[in-house]
Amino acid sequence: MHPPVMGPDIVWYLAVATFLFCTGALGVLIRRSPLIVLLSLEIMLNGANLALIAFSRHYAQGDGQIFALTVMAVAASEVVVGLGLIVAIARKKLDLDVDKLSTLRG
Amino acid sequence: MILGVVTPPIDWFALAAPLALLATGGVCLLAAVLVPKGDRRVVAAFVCAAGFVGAIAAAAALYAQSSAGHGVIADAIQRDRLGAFASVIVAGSGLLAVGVSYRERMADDHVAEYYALLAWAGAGMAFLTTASTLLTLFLGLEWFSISLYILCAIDRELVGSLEAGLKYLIVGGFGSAMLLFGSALVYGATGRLEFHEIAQVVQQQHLSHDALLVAGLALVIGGLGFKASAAPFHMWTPDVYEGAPTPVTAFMSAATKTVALVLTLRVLVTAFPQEARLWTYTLAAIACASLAVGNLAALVQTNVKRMLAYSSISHAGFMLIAIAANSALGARALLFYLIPYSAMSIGSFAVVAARERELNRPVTLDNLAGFGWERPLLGISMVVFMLGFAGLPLTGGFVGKFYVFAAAYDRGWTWLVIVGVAATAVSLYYYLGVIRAMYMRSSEELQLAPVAGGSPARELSLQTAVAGCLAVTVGAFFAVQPLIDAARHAARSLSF
Amino acid sequence: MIPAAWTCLLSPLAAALLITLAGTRISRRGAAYLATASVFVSFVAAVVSFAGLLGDSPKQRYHASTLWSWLTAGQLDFGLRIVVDPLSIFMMLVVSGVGMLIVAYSIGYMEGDDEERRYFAYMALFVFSMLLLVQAGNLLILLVGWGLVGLSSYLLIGFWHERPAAIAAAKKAFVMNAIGDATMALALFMLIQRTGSLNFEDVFAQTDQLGGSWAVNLIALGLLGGAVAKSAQLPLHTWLPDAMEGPTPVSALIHAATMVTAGVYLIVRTAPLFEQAPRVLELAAGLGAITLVMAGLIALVQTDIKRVIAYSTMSQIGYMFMAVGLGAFANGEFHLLTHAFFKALLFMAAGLVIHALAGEQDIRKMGGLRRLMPFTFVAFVVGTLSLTGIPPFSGFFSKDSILAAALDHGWYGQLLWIAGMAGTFLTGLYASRLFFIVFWGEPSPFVREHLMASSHAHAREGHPSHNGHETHEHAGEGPFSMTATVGLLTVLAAIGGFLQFAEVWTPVSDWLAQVAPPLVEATGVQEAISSVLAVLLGLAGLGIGWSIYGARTSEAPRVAWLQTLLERKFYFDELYDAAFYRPSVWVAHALGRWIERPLVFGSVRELSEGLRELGLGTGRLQTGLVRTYALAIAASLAVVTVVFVAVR
Amino acid sequence: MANVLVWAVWVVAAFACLGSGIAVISFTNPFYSALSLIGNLASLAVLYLLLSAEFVAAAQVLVYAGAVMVMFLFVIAYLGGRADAPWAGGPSWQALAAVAASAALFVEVIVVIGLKSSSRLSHQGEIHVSYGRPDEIGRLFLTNHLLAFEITSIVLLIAAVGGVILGSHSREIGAPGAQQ
Amino acid sequence: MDTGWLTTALILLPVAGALAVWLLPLRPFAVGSTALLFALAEVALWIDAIARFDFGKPGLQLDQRQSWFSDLHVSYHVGFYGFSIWLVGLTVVVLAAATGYAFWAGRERPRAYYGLMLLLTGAIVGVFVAQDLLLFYVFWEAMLVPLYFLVGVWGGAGRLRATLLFVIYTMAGSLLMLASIIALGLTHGTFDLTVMGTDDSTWIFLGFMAAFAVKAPLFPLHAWLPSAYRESSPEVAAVLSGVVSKAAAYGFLRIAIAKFPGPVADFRTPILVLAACGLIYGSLLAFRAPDLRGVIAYSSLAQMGLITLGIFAVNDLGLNGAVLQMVNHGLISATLFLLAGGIERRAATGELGALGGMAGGRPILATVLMTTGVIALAVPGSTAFAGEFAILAGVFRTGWGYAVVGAVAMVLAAMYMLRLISAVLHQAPGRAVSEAALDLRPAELGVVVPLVAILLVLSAWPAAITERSFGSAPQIPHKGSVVPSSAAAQLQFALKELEQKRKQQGQ
Repeated sequence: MHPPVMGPDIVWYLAVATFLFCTGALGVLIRRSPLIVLLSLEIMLNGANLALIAFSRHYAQGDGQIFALTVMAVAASEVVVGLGLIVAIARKKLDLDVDKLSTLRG
Repeated sequence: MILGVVTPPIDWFALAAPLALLATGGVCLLAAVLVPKGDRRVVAAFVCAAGFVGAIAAAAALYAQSSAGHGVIADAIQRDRLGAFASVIVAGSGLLAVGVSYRERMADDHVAEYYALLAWAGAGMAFLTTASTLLTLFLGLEWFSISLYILCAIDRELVGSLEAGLKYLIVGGFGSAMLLFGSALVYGATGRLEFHEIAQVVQQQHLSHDALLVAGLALVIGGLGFKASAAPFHMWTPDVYEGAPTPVTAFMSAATKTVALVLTLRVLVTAFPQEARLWTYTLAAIACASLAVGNLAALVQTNVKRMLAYSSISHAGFMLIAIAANSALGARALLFYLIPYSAMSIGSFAVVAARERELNRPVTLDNLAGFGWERPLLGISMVVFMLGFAGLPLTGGFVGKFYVFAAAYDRGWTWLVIVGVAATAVSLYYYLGVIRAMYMRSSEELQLAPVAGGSPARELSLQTAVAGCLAVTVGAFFAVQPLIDAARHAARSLSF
Repeated sequence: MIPAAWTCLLSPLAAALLITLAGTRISRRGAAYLATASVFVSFVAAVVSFAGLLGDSPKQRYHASTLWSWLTAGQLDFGLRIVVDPLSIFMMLVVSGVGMLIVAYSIGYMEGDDEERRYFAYMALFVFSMLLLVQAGNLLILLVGWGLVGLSSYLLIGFWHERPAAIAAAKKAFVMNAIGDATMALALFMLIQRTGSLNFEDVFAQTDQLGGSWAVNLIALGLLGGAVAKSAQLPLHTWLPDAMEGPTPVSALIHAATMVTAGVYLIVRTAPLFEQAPRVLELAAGLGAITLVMAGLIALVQTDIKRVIAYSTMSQIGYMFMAVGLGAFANGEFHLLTHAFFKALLFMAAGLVIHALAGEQDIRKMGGLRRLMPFTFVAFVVGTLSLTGIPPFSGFFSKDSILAAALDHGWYGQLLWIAGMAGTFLTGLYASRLFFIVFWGEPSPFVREHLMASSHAHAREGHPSHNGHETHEHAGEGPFSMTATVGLLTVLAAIGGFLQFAEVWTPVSDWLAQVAPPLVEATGVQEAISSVLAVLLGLAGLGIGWSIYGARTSEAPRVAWLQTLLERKFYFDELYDAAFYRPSVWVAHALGRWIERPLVFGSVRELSEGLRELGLGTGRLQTGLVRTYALAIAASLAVVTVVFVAVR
Repeated sequence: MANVLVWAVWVVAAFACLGSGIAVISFTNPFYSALSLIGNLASLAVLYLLLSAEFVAAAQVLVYAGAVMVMFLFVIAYLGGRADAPWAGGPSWQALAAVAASAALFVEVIVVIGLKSSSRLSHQGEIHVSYGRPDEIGRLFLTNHLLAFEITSIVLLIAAVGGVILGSHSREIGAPGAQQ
Repeated sequence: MDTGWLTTALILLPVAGALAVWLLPLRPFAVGSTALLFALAEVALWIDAIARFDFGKPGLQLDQRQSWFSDLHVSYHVGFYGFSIWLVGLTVVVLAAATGYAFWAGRERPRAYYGLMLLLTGAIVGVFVAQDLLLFYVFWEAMLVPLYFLVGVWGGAGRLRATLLFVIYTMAGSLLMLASIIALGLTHGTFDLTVMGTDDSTWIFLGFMAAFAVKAPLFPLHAWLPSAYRESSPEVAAVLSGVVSKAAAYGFLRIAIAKFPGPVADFRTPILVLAACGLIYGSLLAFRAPDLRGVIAYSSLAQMGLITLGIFAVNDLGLNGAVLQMVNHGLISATLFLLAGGIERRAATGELGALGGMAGGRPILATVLMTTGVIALAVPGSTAFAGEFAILAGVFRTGWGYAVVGAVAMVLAAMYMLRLISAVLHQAPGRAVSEAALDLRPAELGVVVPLVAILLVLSAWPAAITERSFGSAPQIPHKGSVVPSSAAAQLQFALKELEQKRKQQGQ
């Protein structure tokens, strides 16, 4: 059985996805707390995911969803490593501020 | 047969190299728990080296066996000589990196994990070189990137190391997010993930002017350029290279660049042949930017690792010229260039590591003084590497540059040749500067005794690695014919 | 005779090389005798080849011999080639003959000098070069000899190399000759381009094609430039007086008898070319005339005995130039010969005086040597009279024939003739001045202390700079080697003129006619007129000289500005210094200051600085803030995307 | 009727999504950011449902909102949520350029999509009933994307090891800590 | 029989020597003597080569060819032309002398030093025999590496800046040449000089010219020259000015003239003008230079200008003269630099103001320096004069103005050389000259005298070289007819190449 297409056109989903992606990017660019930067990265990835799924829906084939699922896993692993790093940094009694981490420069 | 699902036939041979390295990593990890602390370092290092040797063998065999490239495992990856060729370089770099790592002063309690991660990073790269869908591309990228994030930060006593790790993670995550979004757009434009199919769809449906497609292409190029540390996506490179443990830097500088560039070549040529007009010029521009930024910034560096980082940026520029040529000659040039480049890069970082271990402090041009006279082998090797970077004869670097320029000229881009020539001229200043620092200070300026005291450790493994790099660098000059033939066959697996 | 010619050429070279290579293994005297012997050998060889040449008929008197090709280029081939013909034989005889005498003379003169070996090596080298010059079989080899005589003259003038004056003089001589060489070289280039060869016979065979073209004039000019430089004629004459810084025998040999007359030889040798460029010939004659008068005037006020003679040399060569310029080649050569005799004589006599007076050359300190040095006195008398051209001494015959020839050359010739006449008068005047000041009257205190008190102790102290060549004891007027040679020359100077007597008996002219047929033939009348007038004017000069410096009956006219003008030698040195030397030095410094440092080096410096600045700028972009890095990626991707979407 | 309902849900979910997204990057306290990210993920899950990707939606809720975010919250709690004002710090031009860049990207992609929609994106393909169902996803994972599936596990394994290495007390650091 | 191995041996023997010196555990003295031995063996090898060389026939001889990488048709192809064999001779002799001098003077870190010296020998020989463009470039750059060390490590106080300037400046030029080589090779489908025909591309030509003009150096690209010549040790300066600069002139001859008749015709005037400027400029600055090395350095700038004049006169006179003058100037400036080294050892300075009066009691030094000096100022009869004469006579055909400039330069040369000679030898002893300062030692003589002897022999017989440079020139002295015009000679030279090409294809 073929359910009729319902709800808004996927263009709208894409708009949301793009907005989300750019919001995440903005977060990475303006926040100094590494935690929030990580969160922003998550948002970017989710924006991409939404786009993938929307397109997947558009082409009526599962590849996009698969992609999205793997992205979730990857995002999770990035988070793990990121948090591990943050913890290690915190252990060094450094305050959590990416701007303070600028001993390497020039 | 599960739920009536027919799993695709699996060509284990095509996966041999990554699998070997994966296994190696696993064994190392076991060693971390099973082997007593005292022997852990040697066992893990040995296993890891063995794994890389195995990977080289596997990749070589694969190269021999896959003269006709074809997709395997549901076309998720491509079994061809291009991948095999790159895998050989990657595995070779890994092997050398093991030699360099052996005596690195790092937290003893994670030495085995270190080698495990090294092997896994290598595995990811070896896998990535064969990736032939946007999905496997993204996954492979993350695979080795995550391993590298950890490797960079593995020396947790050093603030620099942690900082490098976090920076790499954040910027890397950002970059791969861009790549991901780009892939999404491409997928949206074509509805395909597999490179060949993308090209086909674009051709059949005349999408070559499709906005979504080109936007996606732009983002994909950005993501790949980031991994290849080409300007303007390069800015993480100096910091990470400087902060990371030197052996890791050595491995990254050689292997990451190899993979990123080979993949760029593969993606652009297989998936976007119709957009060649766009990406060739873009890559040319990026190449010029990299040459300019890398060389100019390197001019004023005093920290040798940082200087080498910038030089690696400029070399990314050189190799991008070859890709931008978008011709069989260009691909050949790139693949040949990668051989001496990887050797020189690892070798030079290895020498830096050796000096670091003598002095227990970051190596600067000043405290390199007299090194050449004190450690003849390392000194001469460093000289050869610097001359090779500068593209002087009797090193493979010369032949590489020659091929790159030839490709650009062949493509009709004389101006690009001129840019490259000018960049080379500028680069001489800092490459020769290193030699100057090592040999030409008057003897009273020499700091011969390591700060730690005692005579510097003569490390067999590191010196072997350096000697290996030396052999490859010089050998690539004399034995051009076989190498270039190999490169030509590898390039054949792409359709020009 | 060809082997003889080669022997004549090479034996002095051999001697020079031997002395140089032997170093201290050969004694000083040994070196002296070796050099003399070698020159004697070449004289003998010259005589032999002369005899050989006499043997064959006048038409066949031309033999060339090439040792090997010296310089080649494609079709061109310049051999190491000598020619034996009347002219070269003539010069070979003069050079080796007079040369032999003078080298022998030096044996005594240089005795005790601690660098005798070097001296004789140089002398031998010079004789070789001079012979090469006169024997050369093509213009290139001639130029080689030309340059080599310049070199040896440089070496010999600067022989006492501790004396700044000597070194300066040597450099001056060399540089001025180099100018001459350069112009000659240019002439040769043009000849090569025009004729494709430098062998005399090939070149002369084509002179008619060149005839009258501007090219041939330029060629002749170039050659003339070389000639005037070498022969110290206007305007390249200023080096000769300074050259007197060298040892006196050197002045006698190089700067009187042989080298300075090479210019005359060159013109005669290339007469066929010059004949195609009559204007240039006249220019040569004119230059000669001006020089002879000017030199004569300057000689009037010189106080250095050698400089007086040097200026007289200039003026005598002026006569020769006049002669060859008018086309009286044989007469010129003849005067060259006689001049070699009496001028060498004068120099060597002066040498005796200087030698006796422990190196003093200032005539104002001399006087009354007549009785103290009778032999020298006699020699000087002969020299002076012959110089002034009083019959029957040699100068008379040669000089007067030149003057006569001048009359046969239209108004221009008559002009020159007048100049020549004035010259004879001046000659008499300065010759007598010199003669009477030095030899007449009572011995001056200086002379007395030197020649009467027979010790040279304080004398030596007086002249430490003078390289101690007077430190040896000498009896009377000098050792045998010196007196003998002077005596021989006295005889030659006295009777040498009878080689040729105008109208009556002209072997020299006939001998040379094959090579350079004369363009002018003086009639007997002209001969007679000019002879008489010349002799009268000469005597007048002598008389006035006697009245002023001998009898001291009358005062020399004092004209202050004229005096200074002459003493400063018409300000030629100052002129050249201001016109050429200073500018070139200034230009050199200016180039260094305004081009080398700012442009050549500056450009590089600026470039590197600029690159460095750029590098620092790039480094400043690398803020170390991870957000900036991400921003760079985002921003550039935004740009790339726009571009892609725009141009897709 | 149903369509209207779908619209309504979409609007709510979309705006919740955007709002929570903005909230994540504007809260000064990481804790709140994390919480709002959870909301964001949830609302995304709704959108996935509307796109009839049931399995992904479920995974989103379980994996993300469940596992990952919990870990986040733990770490934040462990480190103590330090306040950190947005827009602060860095070079003056940083914030401005940041907004400019991301805005530019947004506009561009929107424009691109707009261009595209006129031609092709307007009509969706017909979907099979099994679309987005777990069994379908499973089938894909075992056939076309077998390799991807395996690699995902490898990546997760590596990340786990990394987390252990980086997070664990190393002796060098632990020892002085113990003495305190 | 195939004698190509000889050429290869000429390249490899010094390299082998370098390796021997580096790897064998020798005592310092043994190191020096080994190196000297190898250098002399190289000379012997060259003599063997010249004995086997048939000057009668034109074109390439003693050549050996071996493909290097085929896809771009690059090959290892070496061989001799008449003129290149003389330049190789110059190289081996001067480097032997330099090695000998270093051996006598004693250098610290001898193994590195002599190894580099030998390496340099091999590289320079390679430049002169390479018949493949890329190979030529390889040797061209390989030449630079040992020089960088030799000047930078064993040089004077300002060596660091000097080397940097020297290497980067020259490399900048040669990189342009690399671009040109690539362009030329790819357009012609081969990099083999003997196979490829002539080319008309202006830009490619200019790329080559850039490299050669910097290396020569040609005014005004000589910024690196004074410091490099001043700061390096005497023997290295001798090699630099004596031999390395000739590589550039060789490039003019072998590549610029032979491969680019068209562009040469177009650019001849500017090049000749530059060369003439350099001639005068160098002479004037040599006249002004305050120290020995300065005078020699700027004089060799002038000399290179002269040689360039001769080459770009492009006629038999000019080309023959240029080859002769290359050899002359190589030997002369080498000798002068070595003598300058000796003088500096004695006076501890090269300042002309502080020197003087060294002739007194030092007859040998005086004689040798005087001889070299007068040959250097091209006194007629010296081989330098022969070369200069031929060059100027040749360029006179192209334009009489250049010859006039050359004539002026002859006078200037006399001025600065005499200034040098008398500043060192004559007048009162300078403040830096002590009575104790010795005359030339036998060892120094052993190094210098051979060079001077060669110069004197050449002075007696310059045709030894001019007859044997271009394998042409029927030796019959033909009367009257005017020799071929420069254009004809140029064609004749290019044609030689083409006939060579036909020969190659025939095989």
